[in-house]
Amino acid sequence: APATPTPAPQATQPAAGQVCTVGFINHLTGDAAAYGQSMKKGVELALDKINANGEKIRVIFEDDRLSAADAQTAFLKLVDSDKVPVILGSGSSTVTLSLCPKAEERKVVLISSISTAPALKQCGDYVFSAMASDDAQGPEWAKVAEYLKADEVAVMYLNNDYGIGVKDAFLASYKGKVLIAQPFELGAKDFRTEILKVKATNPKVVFIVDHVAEGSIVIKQAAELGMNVQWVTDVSMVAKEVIDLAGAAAEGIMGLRAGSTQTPEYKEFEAAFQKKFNEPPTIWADFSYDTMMLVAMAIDKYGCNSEGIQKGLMEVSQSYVGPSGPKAFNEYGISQGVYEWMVVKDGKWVLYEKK
Amino acid sequence: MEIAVHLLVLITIYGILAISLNLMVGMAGLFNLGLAAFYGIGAYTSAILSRNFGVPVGLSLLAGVALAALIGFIIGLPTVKLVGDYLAVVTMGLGEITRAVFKNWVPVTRGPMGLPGIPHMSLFGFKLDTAPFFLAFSFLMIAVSFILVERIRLSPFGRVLRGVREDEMGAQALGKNTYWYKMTALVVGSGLAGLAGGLFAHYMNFIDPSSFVMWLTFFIFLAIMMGGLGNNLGAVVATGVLMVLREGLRFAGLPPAVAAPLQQLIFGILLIIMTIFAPRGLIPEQKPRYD
Amino acid sequence: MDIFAQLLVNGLIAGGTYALAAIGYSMVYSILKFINFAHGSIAMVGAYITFFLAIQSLHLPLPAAFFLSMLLTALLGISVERIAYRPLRRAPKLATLTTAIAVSFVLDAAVMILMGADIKTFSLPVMQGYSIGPVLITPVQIIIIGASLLFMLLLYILLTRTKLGKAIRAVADDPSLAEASGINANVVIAAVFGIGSALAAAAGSLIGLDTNLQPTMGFLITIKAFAAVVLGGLGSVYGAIVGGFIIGIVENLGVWVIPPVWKDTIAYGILILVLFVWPAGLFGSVEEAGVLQQ
Amino acid sequence: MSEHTGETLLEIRDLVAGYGKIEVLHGISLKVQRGEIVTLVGANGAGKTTTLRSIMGLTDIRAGRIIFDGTDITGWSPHRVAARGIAFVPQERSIFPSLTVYENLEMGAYQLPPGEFAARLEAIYARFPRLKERYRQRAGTLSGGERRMLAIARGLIANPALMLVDEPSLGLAPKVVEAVFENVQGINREGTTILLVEQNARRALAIAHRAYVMELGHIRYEGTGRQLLEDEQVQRLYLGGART
Amino acid sequence: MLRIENLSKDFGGLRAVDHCSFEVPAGTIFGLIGPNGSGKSTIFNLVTGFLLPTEGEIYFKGERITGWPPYAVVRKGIARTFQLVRVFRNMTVMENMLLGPKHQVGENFIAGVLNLPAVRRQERENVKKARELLAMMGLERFENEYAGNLSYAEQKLVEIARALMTDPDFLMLDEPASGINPTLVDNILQHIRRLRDEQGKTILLVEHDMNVVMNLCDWIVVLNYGQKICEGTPETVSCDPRVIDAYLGV
Ligand SMILES: Nc1ncnc2c1ncn2[C@@H]1O[C@H](COP(=O)(O)OP(=O)(O)OP(=O)(O)O)[C@@H](O)[C@H]1O
Ligand SMILES: Nc1ncnc2c1ncn2[C@@H]1O[C@H](COP(=O)(O)OP(=O)(O)OP(=O)(O)O)[C@@H](O)[C@H]1O
Ligand SMILES: [Mg+2]
Ligand SMILES: [Mg+2]
Repeated sequence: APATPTPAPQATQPAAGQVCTVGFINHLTGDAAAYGQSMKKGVELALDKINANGEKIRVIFEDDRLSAADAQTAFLKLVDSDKVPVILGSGSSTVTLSLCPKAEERKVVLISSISTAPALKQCGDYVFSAMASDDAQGPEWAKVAEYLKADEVAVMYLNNDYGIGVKDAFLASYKGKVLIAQPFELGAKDFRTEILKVKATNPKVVFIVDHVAEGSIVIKQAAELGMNVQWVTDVSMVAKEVIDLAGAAAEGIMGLRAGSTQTPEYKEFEAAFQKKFNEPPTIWADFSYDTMMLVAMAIDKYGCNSEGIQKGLMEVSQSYVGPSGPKAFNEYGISQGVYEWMVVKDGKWVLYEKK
Repeated sequence: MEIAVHLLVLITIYGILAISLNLMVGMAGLFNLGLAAFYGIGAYTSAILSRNFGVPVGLSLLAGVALAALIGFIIGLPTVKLVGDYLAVVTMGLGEITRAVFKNWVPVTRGPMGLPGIPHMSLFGFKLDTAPFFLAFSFLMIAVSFILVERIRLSPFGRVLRGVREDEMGAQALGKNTYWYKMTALVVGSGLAGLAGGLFAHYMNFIDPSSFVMWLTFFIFLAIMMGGLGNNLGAVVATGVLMVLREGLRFAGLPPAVAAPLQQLIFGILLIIMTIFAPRGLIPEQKPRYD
Repeated sequence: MDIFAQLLVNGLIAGGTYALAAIGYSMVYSILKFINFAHGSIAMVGAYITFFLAIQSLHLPLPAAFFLSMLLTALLGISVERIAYRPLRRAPKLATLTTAIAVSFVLDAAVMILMGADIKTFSLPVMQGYSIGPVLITPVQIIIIGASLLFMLLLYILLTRTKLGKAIRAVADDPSLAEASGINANVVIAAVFGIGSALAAAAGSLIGLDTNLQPTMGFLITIKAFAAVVLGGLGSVYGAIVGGFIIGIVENLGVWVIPPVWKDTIAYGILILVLFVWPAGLFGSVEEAGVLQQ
Repeated sequence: MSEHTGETLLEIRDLVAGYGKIEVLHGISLKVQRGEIVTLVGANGAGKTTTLRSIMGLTDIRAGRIIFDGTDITGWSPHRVAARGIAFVPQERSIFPSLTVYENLEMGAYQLPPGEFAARLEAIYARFPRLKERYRQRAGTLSGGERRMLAIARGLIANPALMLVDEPSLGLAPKVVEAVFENVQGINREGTTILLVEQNARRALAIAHRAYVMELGHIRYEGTGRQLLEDEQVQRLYLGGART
Repeated sequence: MLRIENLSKDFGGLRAVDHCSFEVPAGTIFGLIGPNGSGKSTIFNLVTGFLLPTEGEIYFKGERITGWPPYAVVRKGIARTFQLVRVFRNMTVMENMLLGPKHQVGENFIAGVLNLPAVRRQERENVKKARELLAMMGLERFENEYAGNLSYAEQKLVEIARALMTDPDFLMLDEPASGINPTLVDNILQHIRRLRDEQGKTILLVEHDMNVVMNLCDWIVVLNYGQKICEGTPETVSCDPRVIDAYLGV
């Protein structure tokens, strides 16, 4: 579709008294609740803006408990009982994947903020993701490695779809030698042996893909075990939790950030988030904020129905730039990633300045 | 409403699990915390056979049942000698090991990525690709399981199982080979769990290791304890009650800020209250009458 | 060999927290003969209380927060027993198991509502550990090992040297006979829950200090402690301690040779093997093993 | 009636009690005077054990009063009753199986001032030398008869004002039965009042000052031990016909 | 019927049974007596496979059964009771009784689930027999009561009745009379005597009630500290000074 510039949503008039009900499915309890709840905050922040001049959109938040069966229940409840035309889909790629046949069958738009499994490409027209596939991060890592002139590195990865995806993409595009590719488990709290194994190969640079809960522990325990290396993280670890836990040990860690923190959009978002929740933006909140905004714009354009939203999303996204970056959906309904290199300096993630 | 059909399908599937667990725990006293593993074995077997090798779904379902039962048998050989909570922890361990296999045997199970595109259930060439059709089938399956386990309960065989549950040494003193009784219960129970797993796979058309976690085992446990240990009807009814309670709270219109954890909180409190008022379950084990 | 020493110490660190958590578990088991699946959640609440007192609101010195949290968590444990378990004292044991699972739902959800689902950290300064011989260890980790040993010693004295200790064993054996001998079983049971919960709070807080806090962290503690208790022999408090350390060490050594994705598998594998040789755990008695079968 | 016309130590008035919904005692009344041995006999399932358990507070009481030494103890929890000076030797589950013999005795002396235990222990060992031999053995592995000895010793060591003894001679060898009945009389002479349930009714009635006969949750007869022993009806129904 | 050769059992340092040998001839009522803790119940447990002997052999119906698991021993035609009652507490009295008979068709999984006519027929017969035995014990009114809700002696009677249900060739009773009302004891004794006289069954009895032992037994073995100190007819045994000294008292 040709890129037609879309006005910012706050500039449009609310449709005459119509409130559009939108669904949201994410892990709001259980092991991964931290991420789901955080994404919920991003949506809430977006809603404040969208509904500033009278309520236009109402969101119903449902819990998938990180389970395909429960996600299905939530999906059917939203579709049958609340009659939503669009669902802000789950953070988990597997849950999104499990919902995608149903979404296609019922013609309900499913838009995930951060599902990155390459398999999402096969889902169909109604399924979107606002984050680039895992295969995009790997080559970016390879660029970092090249820049650091690291001809041998170690890789640590989380043993789930995401971690494996990023690791494989990296291995495919990296030219140097991989000393060890060490997996570890989601939900564990003791990674000392894994770290010792990596340490034993004497790497100078370690690439790590992980969720913050586990990843921050890895960095801390590694420091305690005397491992002085240049860490390079994936996008999900560029979060304040890593610095909170690893403290001084976090100093100098590099990481990829999806989108950009330097843009005016992000700065505005950051301030608004701080004001509303009294804390700096939590992880993925910028992505869920953007998905909500995109959906709102699509509704504005073609009304509160799924075909319209589907069409609208493709169109409005082309020119949209939000705090998490530009979101143009490609033919698979997946945004392309831009990455920013970040580094921890004086206890903060800041833009890495290439020499 | 499709959600009602969906919940009913899940209730029939979990109901079969409850019946299976009731046979093992409620009737035979085999404290099996590895239920989710057998469920998963049934699901993965049937999914892989039908999806990757084009085996007709009815056959693959049977294969899942058979493999779950077989693994129940192998695992049972050394473990049914253990008693009470020791058996619990061993089966729990085996459950976790099985899940680790689902998760890490990537070439076969696709590991954490899960298996999408599992074929729909079909019977004699007739495809059960809508939820109501599937419900009819899964209802038939739960009916069959229910009748089977009820028959066991009412038979002299079931009586021996209860004796083993009450006092294994005592049953031995009456000349009962308690080992084989427990073994049979374990094998039949595992097979039923495998059946439930197969149904789940062909209903969801997608499975991944997160569907076979220990929480599911706990949930089914809650159901059979709430239903009245040893009572099959109670187990199924309680599964329904718990599912409706748990999912029904979605409709309660709780404040969105805390809705999801609040649902969990309320669910927990209701469970405590129900247990305190009916500690032997909604429908306690019935005394068999002899006339 | 250096690596081996380090792995062993790492195992001790993990094992210390498992063991602390397992003690309370085992005490409750020995007295009420049911698996308190809420124990890990109680440990989690203890960790959050410490966090709340030391970091989030009152900014108490960490040791003060730690001990205050043990006290408050003890009260929580006692209340849980009073509300959710005592009414079921005469009911089948599996009914109590139901409420225990329900209590863990409630505690997890309550903490999530009150404190949020996000990850909390104590943000203690991180430093490279001291070298002791070939081994690196941090002060917090020394405290973890030290505290677990200290609490175990105190517990040993309590159980063997005090009247309460003997009363605990009597109630564990036969509550109504203990009552008829003049022992107030309710007080004894409350004391057990108090002590067990305080130790759980200590374990939870130490894990929290070493890593981070999440409302769902209790489940892992429950599972590890359960395995430790069974490995040691149900109802044997000392067995639980040994079991905790064994699991910690075996996990850490095992991952050296086997991919860590099989980490839990190793722990369970060992557990299963041990049970085949000693069907009632290392220090348990076969006669008592069957009690949970209603 | 009895030579102990002194004060009433224990009085049960119209007691209705049972287990949960099941009512076992349908309104029984009895009295024990200070210094007496009172025996309760009756067929199996008559409610003898339930009566003793009710006094200890181990059943569900629906109606009636239990007065001990001037205090109404109805509905008290068992540990308070024990602290008030009543010891109970149950019929089943009368020992702590995983504790050693010595520890069992310690538990019996839970209410005793710490200093007195050692002296009482010596007295107990003198009465039951077998227990001294076995003092470190886990009580659960004792033979049936050894368990009974331990149970009686456990009750005795507390030096109670009133001892409730449920079938002391159960499973004991003839020689030991002799000794137990002598012991009961000895304890009684030293000032402990005793309420005794015994299936070996001839022996029990012979040493009892007074006795009650129970049947299906009611008291049927009451009298001195001798009176009941000679009563034909009682003989036929409860003493087992013509056997010696 | 049963032959014990040089049987010993150690518990830690304690020798509960000490090189004991005796033989129970078929068709007799055989008494085993001795002071408390002399090893009588231990011999019961050794014979039925609940304990493994430290030393010695056990033969039943001419076959060596040392080391067999309990169910296998019992299946050869033994029924036993326990000194500390052992009923299935959460099962009804009738269910307890019906667990008695061995080799029930319906205890086979397939036959049980199919509820074959043979199964139903056998059940009917067993129920009838159970009712008769319960009537003899005065337990009719408890047929549908949970066994755990019975008084001590009532449970004991259920256990004895259940042992009789099994129609064993060899019946082992551990203190059947203790705690039982004397009137009822008479009934039970008569029944046992009939079993021997009319059906030629063999009975091994442990009992402390001398009335019972002297009236009933054909032959008696006396144990002390795990050793056989004498054996003989009731008359000879009861006059033996060693027995009087160790067991009977004056
Ligand atoms: N826990 C219980 N629950 C329900 N009913 C019970 C329970 N215990 C005993 N009963 C019933 O109460 C009646 C009286 O029991 P109790 O134990 O008092 O009898 P008893 O006179 O001591 O008999 P025994 O000589 O057998 O010891 C019995 O018929 C029994 O069925
Ligand atoms: N498992 C065990 N561990 C240790 N000692 C045991 C064990 N079982 C029995 N004993 C001891 O062995 C001895 C013999 O016990 P047994 O039960 O055979 O005696 P009994 O002759 O049946 O006595 P009673 O007439 O008192 O029932 C007793 O002294 C007992 O303490
Ligand atoms: Mg009684
Ligand atoms: Mg004996």
